Amino acid sequence: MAKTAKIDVKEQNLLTALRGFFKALLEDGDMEALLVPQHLPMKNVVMPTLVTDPEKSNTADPLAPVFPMNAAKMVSRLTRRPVGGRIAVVLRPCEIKAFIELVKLKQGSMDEVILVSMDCYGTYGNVDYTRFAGDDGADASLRFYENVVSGKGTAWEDIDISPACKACEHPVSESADLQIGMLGVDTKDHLLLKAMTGAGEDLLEKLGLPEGEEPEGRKKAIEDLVSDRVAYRDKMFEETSEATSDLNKLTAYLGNCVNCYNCRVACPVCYCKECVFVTDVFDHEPSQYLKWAKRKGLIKMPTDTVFYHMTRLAHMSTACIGCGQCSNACPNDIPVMEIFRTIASYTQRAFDYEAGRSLEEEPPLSVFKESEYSEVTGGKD
Amino acid sequence: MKYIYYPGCSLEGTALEYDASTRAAMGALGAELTELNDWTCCGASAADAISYLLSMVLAARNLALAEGMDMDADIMIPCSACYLNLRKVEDHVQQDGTLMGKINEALEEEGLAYNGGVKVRHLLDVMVNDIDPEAIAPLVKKNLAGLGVAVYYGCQALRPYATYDDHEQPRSLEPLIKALGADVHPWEMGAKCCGAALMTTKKDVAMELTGALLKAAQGADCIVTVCPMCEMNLEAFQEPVSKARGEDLGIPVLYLPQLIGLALGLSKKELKLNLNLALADSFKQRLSI
Amino acid sequence: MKKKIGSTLVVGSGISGIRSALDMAEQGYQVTLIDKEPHLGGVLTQLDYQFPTDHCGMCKMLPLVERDSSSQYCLRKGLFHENIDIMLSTELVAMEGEPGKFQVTLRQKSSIVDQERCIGCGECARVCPVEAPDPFNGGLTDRKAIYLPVPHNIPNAYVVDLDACTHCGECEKICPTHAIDFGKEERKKFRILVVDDELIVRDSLKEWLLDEGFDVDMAESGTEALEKMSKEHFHLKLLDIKMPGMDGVEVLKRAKEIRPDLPVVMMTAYATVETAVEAMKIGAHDYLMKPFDPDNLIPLIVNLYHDIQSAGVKEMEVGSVILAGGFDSYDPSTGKDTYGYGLFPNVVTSLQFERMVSGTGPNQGKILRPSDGKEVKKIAWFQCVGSRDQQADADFCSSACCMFAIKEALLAKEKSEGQIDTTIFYMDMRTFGKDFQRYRDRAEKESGVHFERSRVHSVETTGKDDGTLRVAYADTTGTKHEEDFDLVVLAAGQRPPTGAEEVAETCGVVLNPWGFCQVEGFSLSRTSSEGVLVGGSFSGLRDISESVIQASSASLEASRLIHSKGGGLAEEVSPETGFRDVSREMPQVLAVLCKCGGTLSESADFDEISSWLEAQGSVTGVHAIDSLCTHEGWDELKETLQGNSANRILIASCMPYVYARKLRELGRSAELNPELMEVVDIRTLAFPGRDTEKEAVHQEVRAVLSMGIGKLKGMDPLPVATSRIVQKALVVGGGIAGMTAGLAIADHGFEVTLVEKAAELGGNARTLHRTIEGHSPQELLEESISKVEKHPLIRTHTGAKIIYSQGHVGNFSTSIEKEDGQGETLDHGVTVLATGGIEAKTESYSYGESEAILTQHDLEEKLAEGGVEPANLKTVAMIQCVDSREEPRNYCSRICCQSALKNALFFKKQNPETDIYIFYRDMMSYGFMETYYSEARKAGVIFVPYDVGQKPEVSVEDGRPRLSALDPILGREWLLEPDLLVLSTGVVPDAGREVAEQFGVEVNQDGFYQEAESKWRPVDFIKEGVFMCGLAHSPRSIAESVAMAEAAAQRALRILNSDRLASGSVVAEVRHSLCALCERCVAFCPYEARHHDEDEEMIVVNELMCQGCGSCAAVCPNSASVLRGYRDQQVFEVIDAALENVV
Amino acid sequence: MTRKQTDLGIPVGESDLLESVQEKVRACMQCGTCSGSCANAFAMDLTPRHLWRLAQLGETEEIFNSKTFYLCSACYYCTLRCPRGLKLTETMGALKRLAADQGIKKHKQSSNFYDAFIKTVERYGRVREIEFINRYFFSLKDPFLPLGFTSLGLKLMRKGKISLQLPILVPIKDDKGKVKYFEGRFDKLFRKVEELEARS
Repeated sequence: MAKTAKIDVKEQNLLTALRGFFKALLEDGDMEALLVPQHLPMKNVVMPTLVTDPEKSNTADPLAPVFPMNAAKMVSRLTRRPVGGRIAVVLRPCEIKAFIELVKLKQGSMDEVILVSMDCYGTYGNVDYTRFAGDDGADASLRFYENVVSGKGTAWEDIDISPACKACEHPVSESADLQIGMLGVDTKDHLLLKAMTGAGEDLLEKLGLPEGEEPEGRKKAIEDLVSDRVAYRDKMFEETSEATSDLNKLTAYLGNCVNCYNCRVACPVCYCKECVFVTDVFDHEPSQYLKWAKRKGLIKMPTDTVFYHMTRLAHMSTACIGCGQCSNACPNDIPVMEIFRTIASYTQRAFDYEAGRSLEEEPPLSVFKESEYSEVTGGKD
Repeated sequence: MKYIYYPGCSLEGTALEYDASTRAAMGALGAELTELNDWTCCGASAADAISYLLSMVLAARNLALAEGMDMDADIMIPCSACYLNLRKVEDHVQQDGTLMGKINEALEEEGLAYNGGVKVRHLLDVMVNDIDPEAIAPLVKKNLAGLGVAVYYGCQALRPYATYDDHEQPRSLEPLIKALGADVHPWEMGAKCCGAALMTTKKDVAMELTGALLKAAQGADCIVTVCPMCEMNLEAFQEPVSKARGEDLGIPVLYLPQLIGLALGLSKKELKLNLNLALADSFKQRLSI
Repeated sequence: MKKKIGSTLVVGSGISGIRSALDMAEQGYQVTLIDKEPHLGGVLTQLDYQFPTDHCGMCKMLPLVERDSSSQYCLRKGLFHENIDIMLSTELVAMEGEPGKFQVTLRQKSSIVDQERCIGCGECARVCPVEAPDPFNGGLTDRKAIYLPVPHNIPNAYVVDLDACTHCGECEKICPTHAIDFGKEERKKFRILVVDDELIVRDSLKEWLLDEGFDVDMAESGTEALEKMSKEHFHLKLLDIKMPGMDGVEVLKRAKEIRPDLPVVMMTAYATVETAVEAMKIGAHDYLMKPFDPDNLIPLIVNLYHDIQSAGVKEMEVGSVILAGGFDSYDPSTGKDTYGYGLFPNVVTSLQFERMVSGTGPNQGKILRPSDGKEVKKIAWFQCVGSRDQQADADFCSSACCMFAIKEALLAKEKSEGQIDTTIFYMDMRTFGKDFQRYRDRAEKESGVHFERSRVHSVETTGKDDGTLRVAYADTTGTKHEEDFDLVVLAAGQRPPTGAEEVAETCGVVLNPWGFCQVEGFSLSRTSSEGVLVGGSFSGLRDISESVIQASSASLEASRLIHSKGGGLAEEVSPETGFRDVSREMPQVLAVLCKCGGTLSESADFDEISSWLEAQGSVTGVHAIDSLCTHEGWDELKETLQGNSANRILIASCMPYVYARKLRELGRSAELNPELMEVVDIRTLAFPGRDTEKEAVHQEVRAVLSMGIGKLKGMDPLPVATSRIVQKALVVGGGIAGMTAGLAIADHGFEVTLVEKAAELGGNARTLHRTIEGHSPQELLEESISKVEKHPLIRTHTGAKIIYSQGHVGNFSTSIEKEDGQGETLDHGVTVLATGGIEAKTESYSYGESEAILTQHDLEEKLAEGGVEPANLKTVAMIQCVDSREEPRNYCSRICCQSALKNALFFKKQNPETDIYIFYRDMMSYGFMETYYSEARKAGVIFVPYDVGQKPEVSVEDGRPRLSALDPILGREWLLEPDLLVLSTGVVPDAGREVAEQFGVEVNQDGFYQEAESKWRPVDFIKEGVFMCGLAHSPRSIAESVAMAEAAAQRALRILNSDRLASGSVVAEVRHSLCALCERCVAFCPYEARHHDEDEEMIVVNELMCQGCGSCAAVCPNSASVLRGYRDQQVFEVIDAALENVV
Repeated sequence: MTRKQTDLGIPVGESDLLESVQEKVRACMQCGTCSGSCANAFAMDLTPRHLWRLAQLGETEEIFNSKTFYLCSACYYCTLRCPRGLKLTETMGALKRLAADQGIKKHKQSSNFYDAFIKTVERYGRVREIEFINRYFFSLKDPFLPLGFTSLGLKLMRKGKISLQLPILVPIKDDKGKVKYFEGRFDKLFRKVEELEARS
């Protein structure tokens, strides 16, 4: 049975309570640093910050319905080699999943991090969020939360949370060391703090917070939210499969692609130092373009756009955790997340694998035997 | 072709027609048979059940007699049990170095000696290998076209001493039957035991085996055999077997030389067809006998 | 590279022949590999699937180091190795000289078809009017008299079956490349002398022979014949035996004096056959039987003519001879054929069944009834057909059939998706090999193969003439059953190979009573004739892994002999070929087109193709040659290359595989790296008669040409990497296996360190006092220990242990702690692990509760000490498979049945009055061991089978064991109070797991060492440079351990033999700047050729171990891992070229 | 020591009797080919394999309690098929001889049949069916048994296949040429064989 505590909210607002908790992590929790999203003073955006001074966490806002980037990449940078102290990182469930994938790919390490997760109600796209937040980001975050809790939903004016979030069946992380729970919790009174691992329990001990317990309604609340999202997700799979069911449709689907590679840069699990698409491999001879054009009379420029997405799917679909940063980053509004998650649902199911679920699960390609999938391999090794 | 002919007791009794037809058919095929002088019983299955040496001596006595005839001819035997017993002497003498001495010590009483110098052949062997079906075909006067013949070898013509055919899947009779223009009835029973040896002592057991054979022969026009015990067994017990099984299992049974004789145009008298017990009238009409 | 002076002849090219040949060749010897068949591969060419993987895997025998000296494609298709000369349709006909220096004479039959010219188009077979059963498909299908011996060979040339051929000449006429030559023109020059006193014989022979185009002369007497012979030249003499005056035999004797090489064929009537046979012994070539019928005689003489005229005779000197003639299968239609084989079409042999499931088989792998092509629903396998049957002259077990049957039953299940019902009828299921028992259990429990312990007596039809077979049998309880099957598969047993006696006589080796090669003492490869070794099934049928082991043991002995005769030390430095450095030049491709002797002209226009080629960017020259496969053509190419500035060569001809060896030669003469040459096949595309428009043909030809150009352009060969080798070996374990391996290596001149943990050398053999064959392990032990101790190159550490080992092939470093506690670090290039096994301990059957309850090992010791007095024993009981062949120790220990038989026979011999009972599950008296089982039965030992679910029960009362067990035949209980109860507890590995960890190698679930591949690489670990042998691999007899130790030494020697080893030209490399160190490639590499060097922070490739498979390149997402010669750009270009012409 | 199950109550020590039989089947490995092959196995109380097993173990009483060997009709299938090459048909014959020798009551019907047959041979050299059948039925002392064969006998007699002619015996005369008694044709030979057999 996991240990639970509570973060008192009474009399204060949610953000203040959370900020107090973060400060305590640094002060009482023996953390060397804290990675947490904060409103930056110069512009009203929320970015991950690495905080060592407890006083400098006062604009932290993990409630803001936005994540301009998947912070797993930042955690990877912090942990690729020993950093020399423990860091608490406050992440969304999808960020935790991405980080788990990166650790499996030897791009990071769990050794010196404490993963702190927040229940996630979804996020707006980067541009939408700026509009939504207006001048006071913190206030906007509370407004967003209020709307959700009150049943008004996540939509605001013509804005709504991103399709990736609508299709996300993991609003609560099961892999964090510490889970901050809001779903089904009386957040006017307190937030739930649940230690999911031994390291989490140790930390909880040190913080000396009042004991709490998981409210009865939490499970149901999570289930209800997940079931809505699964329904959305399955519809999305169906529509996307249909929209990309042959090569012509697929070409049309990806027709806007300009090879900016933003999606790849935004993708938390695309871990290559340098993508094959920017190496000499695709450095075609000028005469080659002409040859191709001659063969068909016309070719679309730039070339290799469909090929690019297919390659990325081949390399990464088994590791896709569905955060939607690819779509978020696309300048031409290609539904990249939709196709990625749709394909990933097939590839991951084929290997009975779920990206980001657990460190124990080896990535499919490391355990794949040539005798498997005899319909493809002939069944022999 | 000359042979020393050993008929054996059955051919003097229950198988008179086998004796007659053998002599007639072989004659018609140009083989010369000289009956073994003063032949005696081979010992049948009885001698072996009483005394091993006796079984050897009784059979060897006949071989010694044949050697005495000094004819440079093989001894030819139509009866499968006699064939087995005489052939066994040949075989055992080769395997057991002391046996010849013992046999001769006993035969001395009769003033005879056996030297292992005569070859024992079954009538079937002679028909197939010396006379050759191909040589019979041109001699056929009455074509037996359409006659379905169940060929029945029985055990002891084949086992353990058939050097001329397969022990398990015998085929040697087939070219003979075909040479006569008749058809071979497809069945699996040609080499199976008919139970004759048990008919007197374990009748119920024998009836089972006989019944199975007769049943499998249904569809054929007749059974042709080369063993007097089998022939007798198959024809004599058709009634009780039919009764026990509740179905009519009657079928004519002929000896091989009888069928050959018929085809060669020999008379039914020469072949003593009147002695067969199960020749139905329809069968006789068909072959106009 | 170091080349040993010395050569070996390997007779027989089945797996064991190939293994021996490769062993010797890899070590640097020159090998001549011959086979009497027109194809390579022996029986393996017919078998597509091997237990336990249920596929082939033969290619895994190909060299892993120095691999570029050998072909690297499917070994069932073909093989070439720089050091191996392959001669097919060839027999060894004479051998003289002494070990180390034999003169051998080889005779190669003509195949009528010029193998170099034949392009395998099949026109000849299309027009051939003769159909003959195809032995490749076990006679289930027909082929023509001119045929492909194996459908998948490379190169695949036709051959003529002269026995079936009617010499009609149709094929000769139609052959587009004029590869077929029946020599009719040549016949005019072939002079035949007919010697007969009868005019009519002379005249008719003359007339017939003249009609056939021969030149004929006659002589009416021996005297005349001899006179003619001394004056004129003849090629063949037909000689009558019975002539007045000088008879034929006398003439023959004198003729042999005048013209010893003139082939003489005797003519004889029936009465003088024996004389003719005598004449053969004096040197007659053959004999013909009178009276003559021209229809039979003429083909005979024509065949003789081909035999004499076109057979190539080759004489050569070799240091040793390895006999690997394999085995023949028992023909179930011979003898008493109770199963109707040959009579019922649905009764087939296991080999025929294997063909039935093969994709190249009669129904492309569909299992259909031969009688009517209906789907098969029920199959029965009958074991021991022609084996374990004294009436078939076979008091032996054929060893491999049980596993073969299980494999086939599983194949039937797999092919039919479980729909086919399978039953195996057996007496003892002999699953005595490593992992066999679990395979059997899986077949039974998971796949539903039914096992019935019963020997079926005969097969019949149902009497309905529908092809269905009726099988009747009595089960163990005596109940009779009748069951119908669609197919009956007979496990036809082993017989010695045809010609075994002749080979044995030629080589002076002794055969065993069944006609197999007799092996000596504790060796499985030494024959009675020094210098002549035996490999594989010629000394008794073996499964693949045993054959491979024994073949390597034979090559080790062959090599040791050559070495001991002084043939092994000399070093021949192969001339370093300096290739032109073209790395800085722009690609300049010279395209060479072969016109295939004009055959292709009607379907393709070479001028048009040439001008298209000239227009291609990188092509700087185009050269057309009439026939590249002829010497003239090849010389023309060489000449063209002289002084040509082209730095890439594209050859457009046929059959690219054939060119590998030629290209290397061309590379040397043109000083151009052969990696920069590419052969593409345009002949298949442009061959006439494909019903394709010329333009379409051109399009396809252009596609393959541009693919070739694309590939060549991107080629950037680097100098081949070499690694330095520490030419020393470490052997861990000082038992028989370890000592044998150590001696074998040291005898080749390399330093060996032998580490044994016990205080004395000897291991298990110390406690063994006699083998079932009557050999003395103690003598072997003493001999081995004394040799080891005296050997100047062997250092022995007893009472020592391994502390730590690191490194990789060629460069290992291992620390040991010696008896005195001192540490020492050893550098070595190879490691042999021979850590042995021990008898398993048991608590079953009240062991330990009574002094009368012993293990087989205890008994052995007691007998040696005189602790047991056989004369006093009234009753002895033995229980087999104690704690074995069931989980968790679900394997057969292989030697316990032998021990039980040995001890039972010993007791019976000492005291025939002793009642001996052996309780067993399956008696594992495989191979010729069966004889001892028969002997034990005859001696009156009572064998009682028991089921694993109903084991004997043992209790102890007043210190005496009481045993009760069910006798399944009698259906009642045994109650015994034996004076001795002996338990066969089997073998467990001694130190396996621990040592394995230290050396970074794997063990299996039972703790035995895990070989790289159970069949094809039985003594290798996955980790290259580490080898295993002896009981640590799996339970085995002393002789089997010795063979395995020799095999391990052989594998080690091929590494130690050179001070440097070259990697292949196709190896992987890492572009570190791109590498994100995700280590996927490390996990994925099947050869453990990669590791993450944490200090350098990079992925490192061991080029010696890398086999260039490309798995790493495939798994790497951003091409940080690449394969030389297969770079992405290059591959893309080739793909583009291939797609270029897709409309 | 109880090497056999006690409740069977088999006398130990009579195994000498079986020695010649044991010798023939010792190498048997109980594969069951014989039992499967035997046409008469259905009527046997013990299968041939079972019988050989008992012989290996020297279970004399059990063997002779069985009628299996008398059911052998000498079709020789087992002999030809036995993978150990054992002469099984001969072994059945050997058991018949032993049973006759021992005069085992249970097997009277069979042994008497053979005995009657052989007596006829001894007397006349050839077999006269009528005499030996009479002897046989007489020896069985079962007046009803022959009835089973009556109709056949009559049939055969009608066909002249059973001759009623009296056999010829060899008259043995005294010194004066008077017939003393009629000797069997082969009395001397049979006595000699008996003597020879007793010797070995």
